[in-house]
Amino acid sequence: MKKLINDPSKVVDEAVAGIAAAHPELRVIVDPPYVIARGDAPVQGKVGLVSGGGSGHEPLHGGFVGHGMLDAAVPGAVFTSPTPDPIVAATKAVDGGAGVLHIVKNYTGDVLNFETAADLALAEGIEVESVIIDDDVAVQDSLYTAGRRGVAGTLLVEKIAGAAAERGDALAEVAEIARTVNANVRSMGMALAPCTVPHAGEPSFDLGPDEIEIGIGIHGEPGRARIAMEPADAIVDRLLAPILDDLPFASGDRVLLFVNGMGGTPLVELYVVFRRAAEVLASHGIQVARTLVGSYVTSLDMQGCSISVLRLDDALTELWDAPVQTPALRWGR
Amino acid sequence: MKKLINDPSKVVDEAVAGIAAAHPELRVIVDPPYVIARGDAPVQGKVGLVSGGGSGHEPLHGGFVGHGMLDAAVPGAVFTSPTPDPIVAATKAVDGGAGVLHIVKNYTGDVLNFETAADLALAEGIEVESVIIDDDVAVQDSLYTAGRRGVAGTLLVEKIAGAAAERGDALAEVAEIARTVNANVRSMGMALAPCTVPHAGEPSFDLGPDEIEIGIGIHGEPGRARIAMEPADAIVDRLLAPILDDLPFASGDRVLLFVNGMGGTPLVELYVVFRRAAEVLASHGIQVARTLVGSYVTSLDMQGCSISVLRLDDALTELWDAPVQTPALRWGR
Amino acid sequence: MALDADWTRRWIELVADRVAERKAELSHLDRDIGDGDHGENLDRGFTAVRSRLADLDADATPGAILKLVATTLISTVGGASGPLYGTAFLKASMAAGDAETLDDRLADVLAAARDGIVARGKAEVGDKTMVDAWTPAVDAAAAAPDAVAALAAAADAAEAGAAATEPLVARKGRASYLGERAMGHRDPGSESTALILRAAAEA
Amino acid sequence: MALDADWTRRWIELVADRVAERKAELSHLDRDIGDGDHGENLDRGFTAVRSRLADLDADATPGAILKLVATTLISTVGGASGPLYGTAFLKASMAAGDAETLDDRLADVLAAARDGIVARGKAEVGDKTMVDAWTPAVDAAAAAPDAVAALAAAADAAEAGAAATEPLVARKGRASYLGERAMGHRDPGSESTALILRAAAEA
Ligand SMILES: Nc1ncnc2c1ncn2[C@@H]1O[C@H](COP(=O)(O)OP(=O)(O)O)[C@@H](O)[C@H]1O
Ligand SMILES: Nc1ncnc2c1ncn2[C@@H]1O[C@H](COP(=O)(O)OP(=O)(O)O)[C@@H](O)[C@H]1O
Ligand SMILES: [Mg+2]
Ligand SMILES: [Mg+2]
Ligand SMILES: [Mg+2]
Ligand SMILES: [Mg+2]
Repeated sequence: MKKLINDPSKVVDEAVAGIAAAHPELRVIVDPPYVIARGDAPVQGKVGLVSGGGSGHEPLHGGFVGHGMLDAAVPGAVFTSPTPDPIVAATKAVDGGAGVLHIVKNYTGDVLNFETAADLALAEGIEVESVIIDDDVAVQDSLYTAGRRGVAGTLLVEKIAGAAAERGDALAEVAEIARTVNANVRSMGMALAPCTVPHAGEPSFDLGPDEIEIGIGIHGEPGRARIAMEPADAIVDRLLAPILDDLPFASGDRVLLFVNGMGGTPLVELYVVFRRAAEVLASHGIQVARTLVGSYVTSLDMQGCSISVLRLDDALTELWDAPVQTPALRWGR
Repeated sequence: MKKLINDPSKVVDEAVAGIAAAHPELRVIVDPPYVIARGDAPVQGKVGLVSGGGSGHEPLHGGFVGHGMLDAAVPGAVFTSPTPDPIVAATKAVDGGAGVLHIVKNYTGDVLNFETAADLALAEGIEVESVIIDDDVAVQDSLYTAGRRGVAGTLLVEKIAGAAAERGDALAEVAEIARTVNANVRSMGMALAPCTVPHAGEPSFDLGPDEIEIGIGIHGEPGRARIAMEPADAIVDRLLAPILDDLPFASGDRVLLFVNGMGGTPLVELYVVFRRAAEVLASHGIQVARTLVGSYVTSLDMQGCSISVLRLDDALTELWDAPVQTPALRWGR
Repeated sequence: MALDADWTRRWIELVADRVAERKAELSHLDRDIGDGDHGENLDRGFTAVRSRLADLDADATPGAILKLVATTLISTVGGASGPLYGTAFLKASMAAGDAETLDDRLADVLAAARDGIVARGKAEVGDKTMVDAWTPAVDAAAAAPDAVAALAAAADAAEAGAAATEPLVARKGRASYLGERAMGHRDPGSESTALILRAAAEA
Repeated sequence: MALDADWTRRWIELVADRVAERKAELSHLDRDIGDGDHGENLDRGFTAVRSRLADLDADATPGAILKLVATTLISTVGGASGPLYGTAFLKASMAAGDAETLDDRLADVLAAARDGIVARGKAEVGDKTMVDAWTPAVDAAAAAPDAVAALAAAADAAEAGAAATEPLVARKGRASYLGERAMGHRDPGSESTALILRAAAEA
């Protein structure tokens, strides 16, 4: 295992310290357990947005803290949901009197820890709503599983709900918008090579030199099928088919197309993927109205990508376009 | 070699098509040879900025085309300087009557091809100035070499000179500012693992499982020394020492600290690196006034990082802070 | 042997020792069908438990000790197992009340722990989770003639329950994402449950 | 044998064939001390040359053919070798003028090519570049009794010159970044120069 780290058990501590040093506009609690908050939190009268989860997905969530997006992010240990304490601390820190929305990726650990935190925050008089994100179509039959996972679509929920909160929507409205985004986004990912969790020191699964893994999550979990290596176009087709079938997306839809890198894949490859994905959507009569390409919801050094498609309407488009000012996503100010 | 590509010889073509699809605000010539230009080029009365070089460094340079930065980028084949024709085409496309600045990384091929292009553009009546970027301290003795290489500092030159052009500075002034940035920035990089050029199909150099390469360039060239794997902090110290010695940077200096990923390294590791780099600068009495962390000047899928330090004054700081609106760097609008 | 406060401390310390020893093995099970952190997670939690136990009043009851374990796990483990084991120890501490020993209520304490896990995680036996170790253990303890026998029977049943998760397809937790690919692998949480209950029998 | 237009075409087509055959080898040399693309670069260029040659007027002079090679290489190769070989062929075409054959001026044509490379790249013999193959070739051609002998002598000298780059430290091009680590490796551009001149001798 070759990584730019020191002690494998200190990766999160040192990365959080690096985030604090690189982004002085944020207010980072650099002693564990960590909270990364907006410098101006709490914003009086505004609904606060808190998300969090295991570390290793950077820039998610800390890189999305700022004007127009999250008010605070709570990074847990690598791939391990944070405990309730820092979630409660973050909730209190961002409560400006209008209540707080928890954006939770659908993993048993995240759901349980945020649940406890919401109970504790409520006990302290803070109104909390929770939205569970489950955009990953790789997990097929949700009746017999822990349900679909929350993956790259989370970013889209955070951006759009964040814009709604920034314009002054009430807690119930912001939660409703977040749920609308979740209901309209579908994602699927794949890996060319697994990631290596620092303290594990070995790859999270084994892949042969000519094998790829389809339907991976963002925690180094193996995916839904292991197949022989294919050209990028075939991979894109394989990822898009279940995405388009599932919602289903239809001819005439306007969508946001998001091609996401898993952490170890360079941008040039993501553009190759984007090209094909846009082509396939066009061939279905689906109009790509907004785009995002980059490594935003990662899985340490995993090589691979995910594709997310969000069906837009005018209201969602306007919120997507609204100003955002965070370390990893920024426009309009 | 596992990559998200189709035909190895079509990577640049397909990536450029992907850039065009993902960034409709740019005007991309999607038939070879490629030019990626601002949608509103030429901006009348504004100095045009053109850069370019081999592909494989994405988002450099195409990702830095837009308001406040480049007017056009010319992507060559992977790691191969573009030929003069598209450089001339780009120069013509962005000339708004105030002349055009060529920003050229110091590699023999880039320098020669841009030289020819400048001659041809001049012959067509366009005033051209060229600035050669050579910020890489890994190449020690410039008298007996092709001179220092242009690496990640190029981004800083493009941003700051771009802001000067946007505020209306004349060609000579923009060129002077670009040279000032180049004179005040120093960079050095390292690799944990080499990159694989698609059409080569094998790594650009061989590294043992416990070896790292110090002083690499951005073209998969081997570096200045091969050493045993070290913790991130020791690597940072090793990269920063020659950077600080060279200018030299001194106590009291205000600087921009830029930690750059080589393409295959996740952000979480870059933050670990940033933390240490900021710590070392502080211990030298150097004030980190501006920061940048991310994979901006890459070398395909190479794993590793580079560190750049730019000495700031008020004028450069103001230009750095000025609005920029490009696919990869965006703030203030 | 009385299942008093001393025993409770010995039990928890033995769990901490064994989790530290078997950390890599537990994470390895989790790597096969989860995300590879189960051993790390529990070790982080029980290391914290061990250090806080030292600060606890010397006259703390078994219930107070179990409550400390619960709150420490909840605030240090994270992941799925943190809230689940945290709830288990919390409900166990409530069932323990302020009794000096657990001898007369061991089966109830174990049942409360299991019920807490089920209430939070909604898993049934056969879903390939820690419940597959807890439920047979609770049943075996309830059928045993006394507390000491109950501990041994619970440990045996938990181990058998853990082994029995191997052929299953998972319906809860991360392993559920794998469908049939989870078959042939033991659930890590059921294995750590067996570890905890075996430590109870040996404390 | 006359070094007429037919010969010039045969020469350039033979270069195109050999570059295609030896593409991987040239890139491999470049991988050791450069960036691994020299074979690709030249192959891209000479593939374009081959297709444009077909469109050239049947009565084109050697000079016109060389000029087509020059402009094609300049506009398709990129990198360092594109402008350098492009300039070499451009200067060679100028030295060829509109003569029907190069028999009476071969040494001048080769010298013009070499001078063009030196003017653009500023390398001296011993800097471990293509100049280390060109300069001995030019000298050998100048000393030869006739054009056919000059071609053979130039090819031999270029090959020897290429081989002689192996022990050197580079002072130009990418290999110069490596310092002493470039020692023991042959300069790829000197090898492609030897290829080009050997093809001239065999065309
Ligand atoms: N819904 C559930 N009910 C009961 N136990 C569960 C449930 N989900 C997961 N588990 C248990 O948690 C274990 C995984 O714990 P751990 O690896 O620490 O957390 P995470 O899955 O968040 O990484 C599984 O092996 C399983 O026994
Ligand atoms: N300044 C120079 N003068 C003469 N030849 C040079 C010079 N710089 C580089 N070369 C030649 O160019 C060759 C490399 O060409 P190529 O690999 O195609 O370009 P690049 O270095 O841009 O990748 C070197 O092997 C060397 O012979
Ligand atoms: Mg986990
Ligand atoms: Mg090259
Ligand atoms: Mg786990
Ligand atoms: Mg080369």
